[in-house]
Amino acid sequence: MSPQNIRELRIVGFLCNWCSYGGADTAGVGRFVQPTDLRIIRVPCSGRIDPLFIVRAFMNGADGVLVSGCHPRDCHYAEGNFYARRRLEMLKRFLPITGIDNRRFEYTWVSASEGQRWQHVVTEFTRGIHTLGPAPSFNPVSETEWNKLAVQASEGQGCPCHG
Amino acid sequence: MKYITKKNLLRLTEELSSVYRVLAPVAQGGTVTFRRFHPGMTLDMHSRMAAVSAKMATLPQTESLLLVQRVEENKKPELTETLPQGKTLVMGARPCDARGKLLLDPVFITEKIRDQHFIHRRENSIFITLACDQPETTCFCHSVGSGPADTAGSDILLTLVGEGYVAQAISDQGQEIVTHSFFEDAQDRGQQAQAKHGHALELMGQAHDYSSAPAKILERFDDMDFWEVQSAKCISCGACTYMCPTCYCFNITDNDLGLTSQRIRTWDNCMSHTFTLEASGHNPRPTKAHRLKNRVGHKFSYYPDLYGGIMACCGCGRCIKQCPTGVDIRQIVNAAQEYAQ
Amino acid sequence: MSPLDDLKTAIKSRLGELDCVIGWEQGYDQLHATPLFIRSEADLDRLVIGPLAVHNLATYLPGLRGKKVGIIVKGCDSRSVIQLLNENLITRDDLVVFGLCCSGVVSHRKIRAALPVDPGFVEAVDLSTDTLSITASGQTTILHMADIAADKCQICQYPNALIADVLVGSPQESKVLTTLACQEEFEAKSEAEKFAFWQETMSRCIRCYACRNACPMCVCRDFCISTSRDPLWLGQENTPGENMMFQLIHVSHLTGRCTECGECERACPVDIPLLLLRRYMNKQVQDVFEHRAGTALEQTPPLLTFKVEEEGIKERGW
Amino acid sequence: MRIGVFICHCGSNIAGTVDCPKVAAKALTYPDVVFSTDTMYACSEPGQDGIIAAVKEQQLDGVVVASCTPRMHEQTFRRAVERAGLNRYMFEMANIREHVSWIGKIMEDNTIKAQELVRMAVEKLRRNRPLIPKRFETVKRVLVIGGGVAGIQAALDCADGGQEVVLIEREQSIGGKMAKLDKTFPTVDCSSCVLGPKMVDIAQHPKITLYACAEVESVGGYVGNFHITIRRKATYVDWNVCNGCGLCLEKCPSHKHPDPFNENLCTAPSINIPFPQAIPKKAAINPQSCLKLTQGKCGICATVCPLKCIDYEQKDELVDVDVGAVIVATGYDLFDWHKYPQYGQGRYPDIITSMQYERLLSASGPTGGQIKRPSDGKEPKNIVFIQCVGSRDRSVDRPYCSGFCCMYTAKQAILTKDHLPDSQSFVFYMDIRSPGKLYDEFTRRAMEEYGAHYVRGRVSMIYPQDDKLLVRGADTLAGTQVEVQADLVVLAVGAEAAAGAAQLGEKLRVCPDQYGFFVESHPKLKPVETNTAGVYLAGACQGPKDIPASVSQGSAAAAKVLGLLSKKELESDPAVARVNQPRCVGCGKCIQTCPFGAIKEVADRFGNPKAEVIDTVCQGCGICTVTCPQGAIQLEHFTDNQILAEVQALCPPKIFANYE
Amino acid sequence: MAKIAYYPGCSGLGTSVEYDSSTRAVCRALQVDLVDVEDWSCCGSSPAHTVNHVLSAALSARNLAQVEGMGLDQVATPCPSCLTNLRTAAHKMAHQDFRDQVNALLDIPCRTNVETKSVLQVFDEQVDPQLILSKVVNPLTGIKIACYYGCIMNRPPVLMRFDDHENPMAMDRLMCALGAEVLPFPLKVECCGASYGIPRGDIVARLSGKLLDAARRLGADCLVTACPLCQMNLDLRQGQINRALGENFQMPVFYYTQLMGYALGLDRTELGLNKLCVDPHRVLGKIKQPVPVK
Repeated sequence: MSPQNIRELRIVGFLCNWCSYGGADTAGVGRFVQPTDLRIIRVPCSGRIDPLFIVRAFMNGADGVLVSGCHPRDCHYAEGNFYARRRLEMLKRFLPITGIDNRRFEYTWVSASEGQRWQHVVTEFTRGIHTLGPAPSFNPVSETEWNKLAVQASEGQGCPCHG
Repeated sequence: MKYITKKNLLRLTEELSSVYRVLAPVAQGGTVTFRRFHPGMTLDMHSRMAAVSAKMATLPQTESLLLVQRVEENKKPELTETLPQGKTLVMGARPCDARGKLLLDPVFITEKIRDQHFIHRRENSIFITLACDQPETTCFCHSVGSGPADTAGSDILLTLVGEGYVAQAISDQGQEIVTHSFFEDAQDRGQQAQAKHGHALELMGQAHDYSSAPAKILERFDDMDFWEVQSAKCISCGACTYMCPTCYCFNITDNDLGLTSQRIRTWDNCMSHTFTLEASGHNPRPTKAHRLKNRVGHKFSYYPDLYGGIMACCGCGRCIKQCPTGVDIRQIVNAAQEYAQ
Repeated sequence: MSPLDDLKTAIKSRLGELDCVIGWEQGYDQLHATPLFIRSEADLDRLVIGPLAVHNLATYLPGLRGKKVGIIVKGCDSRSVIQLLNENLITRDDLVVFGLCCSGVVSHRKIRAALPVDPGFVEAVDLSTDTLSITASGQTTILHMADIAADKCQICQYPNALIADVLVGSPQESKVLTTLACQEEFEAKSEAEKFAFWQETMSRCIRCYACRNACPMCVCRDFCISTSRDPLWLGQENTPGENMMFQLIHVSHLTGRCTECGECERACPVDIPLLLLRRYMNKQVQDVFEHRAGTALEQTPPLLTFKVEEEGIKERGW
Repeated sequence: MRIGVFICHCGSNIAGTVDCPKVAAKALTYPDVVFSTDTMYACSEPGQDGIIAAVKEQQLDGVVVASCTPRMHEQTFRRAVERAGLNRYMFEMANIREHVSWIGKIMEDNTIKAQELVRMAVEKLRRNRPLIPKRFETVKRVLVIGGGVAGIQAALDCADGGQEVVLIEREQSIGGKMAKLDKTFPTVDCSSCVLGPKMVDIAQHPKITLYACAEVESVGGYVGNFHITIRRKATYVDWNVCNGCGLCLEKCPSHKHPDPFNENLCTAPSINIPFPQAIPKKAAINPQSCLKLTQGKCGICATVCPLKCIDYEQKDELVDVDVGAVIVATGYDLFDWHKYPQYGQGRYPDIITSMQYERLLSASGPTGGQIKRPSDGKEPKNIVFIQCVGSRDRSVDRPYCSGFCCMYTAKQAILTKDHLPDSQSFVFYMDIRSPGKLYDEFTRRAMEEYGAHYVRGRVSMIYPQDDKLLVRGADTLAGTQVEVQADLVVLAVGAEAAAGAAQLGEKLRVCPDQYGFFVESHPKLKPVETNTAGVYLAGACQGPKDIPASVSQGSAAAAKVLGLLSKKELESDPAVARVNQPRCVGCGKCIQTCPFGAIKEVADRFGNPKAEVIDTVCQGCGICTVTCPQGAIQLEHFTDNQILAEVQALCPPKIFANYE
Repeated sequence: MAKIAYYPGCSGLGTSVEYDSSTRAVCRALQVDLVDVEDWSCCGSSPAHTVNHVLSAALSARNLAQVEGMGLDQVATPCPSCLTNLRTAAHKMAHQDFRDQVNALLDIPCRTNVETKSVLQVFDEQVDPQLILSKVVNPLTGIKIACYYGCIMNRPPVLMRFDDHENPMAMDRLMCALGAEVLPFPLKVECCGASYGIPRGDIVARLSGKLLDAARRLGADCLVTACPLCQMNLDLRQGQINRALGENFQMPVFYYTQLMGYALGLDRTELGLNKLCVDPHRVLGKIKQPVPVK
């Protein structure tokens, strides 16, 4: 199947300026063809990435979020990716309780020279998101959905402990 | 006087929901709130007083005022006013909910200002109210000019008698509804209803006299020590204001979303620091003491001063019952009233 | 002497040096307690402790910074005090901690659920060691404490105050049970079910922020990012999505800091089971960092530090 | 706000797979965009002029250029908008080349993607605000780390340019690897005659302070204001007094310790001056072998020293210096050939490294310039040189070419013939790499005039036979196996990152590459800069280099430093964190996590604790912004609102006409 | 020590019967408990894998399965060829696909949890050196030895994972312990010509001749080997080599187990010294008789 026939999904990338953004540039310079779904937001450091940016993307309907920073020990700011690793790992582990499939979120490390690795990461991640399909919307998208939600809510079981 | 069985009331509500946007007390996850009713839902009129009042019938928590959209062909943004549509019917309101609704009128409908969104909702809403047969320890409606069977603001007053309700039509619109075939003649159940109203009032005990409150609270206006003591256990959340049938403060926000933008109106909360936060960064009510003073003062002093002595409180007691730390507005007003120099 | 008398004696001896001591008194009816700010010996007479004294008073401490304050804490509350100290949000020198050995508090939500009709008109309440009897609307119901104990008490690992200048009562044993069946049941649901659950549940949230303001660790208070325009994290519109977003902000900011006192859930006027989220996050924090907030002084919250090699984190290769 | 959008074709680089006019047209529908156009080369002079003209004609207050990566031309366009009278931060770039046109093949998809990236840039720009850099003074002093030829050149150039220089060297003398060499290629001139005067210049230059036996202990501060602590290792000799007379060397009874300067071919006394031309020419005691320091007896040197400068109690000393810039010239190490089992792993004494051979050739070496093989001191007749020992070999994790081995092997073959006219050299090589002025001619001379026998192939094993070494290898040109009976085998060992480079890199925040060499800022356009402002690279620490390349880079780094310090004041990047003080609750979490110590606690006018950013120290990473729960500390140019606007541009929230 | 399965290999029953018998004798003396693999068959030896990898592996795998059936997890073989085949089979069968193909050919599937070792490796790793020293009754004092391991005993290293593949030392250490003077033989792992003995005698003459020459130049009295094929090329063909190269080598070529047995004072008939083509007695005569302890 040619890519045109697959509807693009919404994948947001957060990349640190020094390593991974450069890695994505290197992939471009090397003409390493990648799926077109991903849109990259450039931040100075993976330590700048608030896990809530990712949450916000999901709540607004992103189908996948990919974060990439410098390899541990290689952070331009010495420690940013160490903090990022903890924050992002906690987010990754937390997502399932909210009902968001945590395979929709990945974080990894790509250096500025790893163009091919970037191609591989993007390709694999995009393929994974397409396997999962579009993410469900938290807010109902139509009047009918609103109504359905209201009825379900009135029947909702609440906390399993308390009725 | 008419009578309708519980079963028929549900059927009636279902029928009405095709004509009206029906709001009714619905149970979910251990609580009861007013929600949009759809056929298939069950009513929960009695297990408890709904945690959230029926205020949203005339003042929804969020409403769209304007939409601004950009389209490709035309560079200029298009602006649309989004006025509310349709009619609303509140099923199973309590008398305090209905009375609370009336207290918003002088604010939104004045000679100078006529709030179109509010007026549309106000004119297109019907309240079918359930008289209370049992007060709660937090109830004090009889002290603010109302009572467990107050008909003010209602179109129909229901009173639980046996496995159904005695229905008293209050307004013309109410009268029209009770002509529906689900209603039968109340016969002697009318008297039973009257007796219930009396009994409920009796249980509430002696009403408190708030007539001195406006002046006494104003006396304490500059006494921040007094307010700091009174507000010590307040945690500045918005539970009281959002539950309250008479709190009407709102916020207007422009959501700049680039291609489409929206102006919305949402409930505001005078307990919040941002309530009177000014653009300069200055805040005339920087502490929770200032803010609680404003809330109590507004309800029991400033509002009655403006609008003929009526308290901006319907005595439903939700603010007491739902307060996470049990702040009791009655105690605060009492303290001001009884303050010894 | 009863623990209450011990406590009163202890407070009396320290009251002079303090601006106030925070405790509890009876609230609007016999079933409800409410926080009490003791400023004089006369106030002290109204002090109550016991299973109805549910509030975590540590919530007030950051707001009283700069004052000399005494506080009465249960075991769970003491964790919040420790965490606040660890985060430099309160000063130990300005604080006198009266610690309790706690045998558990009630859940008003469970009491309500256990009764056929909401106990709105409470006439009398009688407490014994194992039971609570409520007379409401002329009817008396006897409830067993075990059935109406708050969730946190059923799995309590820290019944005795972990930090105290004065400790009253006889030390209690921690509970054998460490996980709640309801939590496990919820976690076992499919992602689609959990997603739908939160959609439904968040549709009744009115975003009053009682959960936030009751939380002892929510120290931003007046400057919460949920109500600011710079930064603008949250829309003011009341939609399930924005309501959920707020909860996720809350949980995110509590990562490694939440002491699981349960005030958020208790404060919620529309009974949203917020602890499902927080307990889960706490479990992740414990699994990865072996960290439980507020259980020891001098702990660093795990997100404020790092290790070059993280034993707890298995990175996924590509 | 009035925003102008410029979509660059980049010739056909972008326009080949992106419909640029369509992207430009779409941009006109975006909020605040009043002007949009496509342009052939935005970065060219007419391209930049077009932007400037549009800013003026359309009264733009912000510009978006969609072209290549901002890592390439962000600075270019920032300067352009500045020329047009805008603040340089009122500019955003959308990367539609590396991230779009070059990686996607389908025009339709690429065009949509480019449109969205432009939209993101517009939304970000709408939330930008002009940022004004702070100005600060610089310390007019340079630290040069490493006293090899690159460091020497950099130090001299900086000092001649009028700056004070602190040069530190880990070893006892400066000179580095070059000081050990006999001759240099392709001129075959004497290495120490070339280098010696430069070393003397270092010692005599009034603006240069030299610390030998010294290492960097810690680094603080930032460009223009680094605070360096130097550890001066104990030499047990008071260098302020020692005049290098050498009497102690002669009398030292403990001289069994291998001499590192002579590549362990001979031994050295425990108190030593490594070579006659050493700078500084001062004696130092080797604490591992000195009898006095190891066993407490002896003390002869103290007795014989006419100046009484021996001090067995001397301790390491820490010296603090403030400098405005740092040049790293820490050089390289030689590959440890023992990783190759086929070369005997040290069992055969007559297999030596090229550097050892260099010492054998040198008149100041252990043999006085006579080529004598280590095993029996005989003059060798057949000498086998093996190239690429630790170069271009994945199996030992050294896939790179060390670059200079081909040349020095040719030099050594030539010198061998000069020294021993009857000798025969054999060179096993993979390829000859001799690009450089007169380089290829030089290797040809080795073959043609000096009769070195070049065999293209690798050596599979060396084993002794009688008193010779049998070298067996492949001749890939002849397609046969060859065996050579050698008297001496010289391994042309490659270069690898210097020991300790990684630790120094961490202190200076300079990243190592996968082999441990320091990474430059841009492989082509910024070969001496690093990603840490104010830190520059010179010589082989950045990658294997020969002498002229090291000297050039030393001069280049010096030029960069002189340029930097010639400014009266420096501008700090204003994209740093900023505290919104009313929002700050003074919890100090940002202070705790800042890797640079750039945030301090201050009191507001009510005495409440508040955070404050030291602009010039802040590096702009944004760790603090994420740490602060109330969003009180925001990284300028990457604020929460700016990033959220980008997220929302990609994932717009649903809008409802009715929320009930 | 736990029981170890013993795989003698076909040479052990034929051309290198003295290697087999001396190995068994030495093992017995050093308390290495060998149990013969029941119903063992050909390992596939050198040529099978040139035809079919799966069939070749199946030949070895059958033997490994037999060992598994005996409830043992180690099998030792004196022959480096057998060692190579058995280990290669197990190595390749680590891949599920390959294992399935092989097992499809076998009656009893091979689970590949048996480790194959050379007897030399067993001596090196599992026998206490003190035990060997204590058992030496005829120290080999006075003879100079060149240890020759052959080209496949330690190679490829990824497969064998024993000793240094370019400069193995296990046999050197063993001979040293027995009192011999072990010379640094540089051609320890060089090829002897291997199976070219039949088709290309000239190659064997050149390659083995080089080994003999290197040993002689070093001053060795004899060569010690661990491989039946190497031993045959160097010993049986020494006359051919002498003729082809115009040399006059008189270099005895021992199996290392023979010298071990000699030093340990084992029954000479089990050591099969009389099977060697180049007479070893002149060399053995150089061994200094131990001075009786008074």
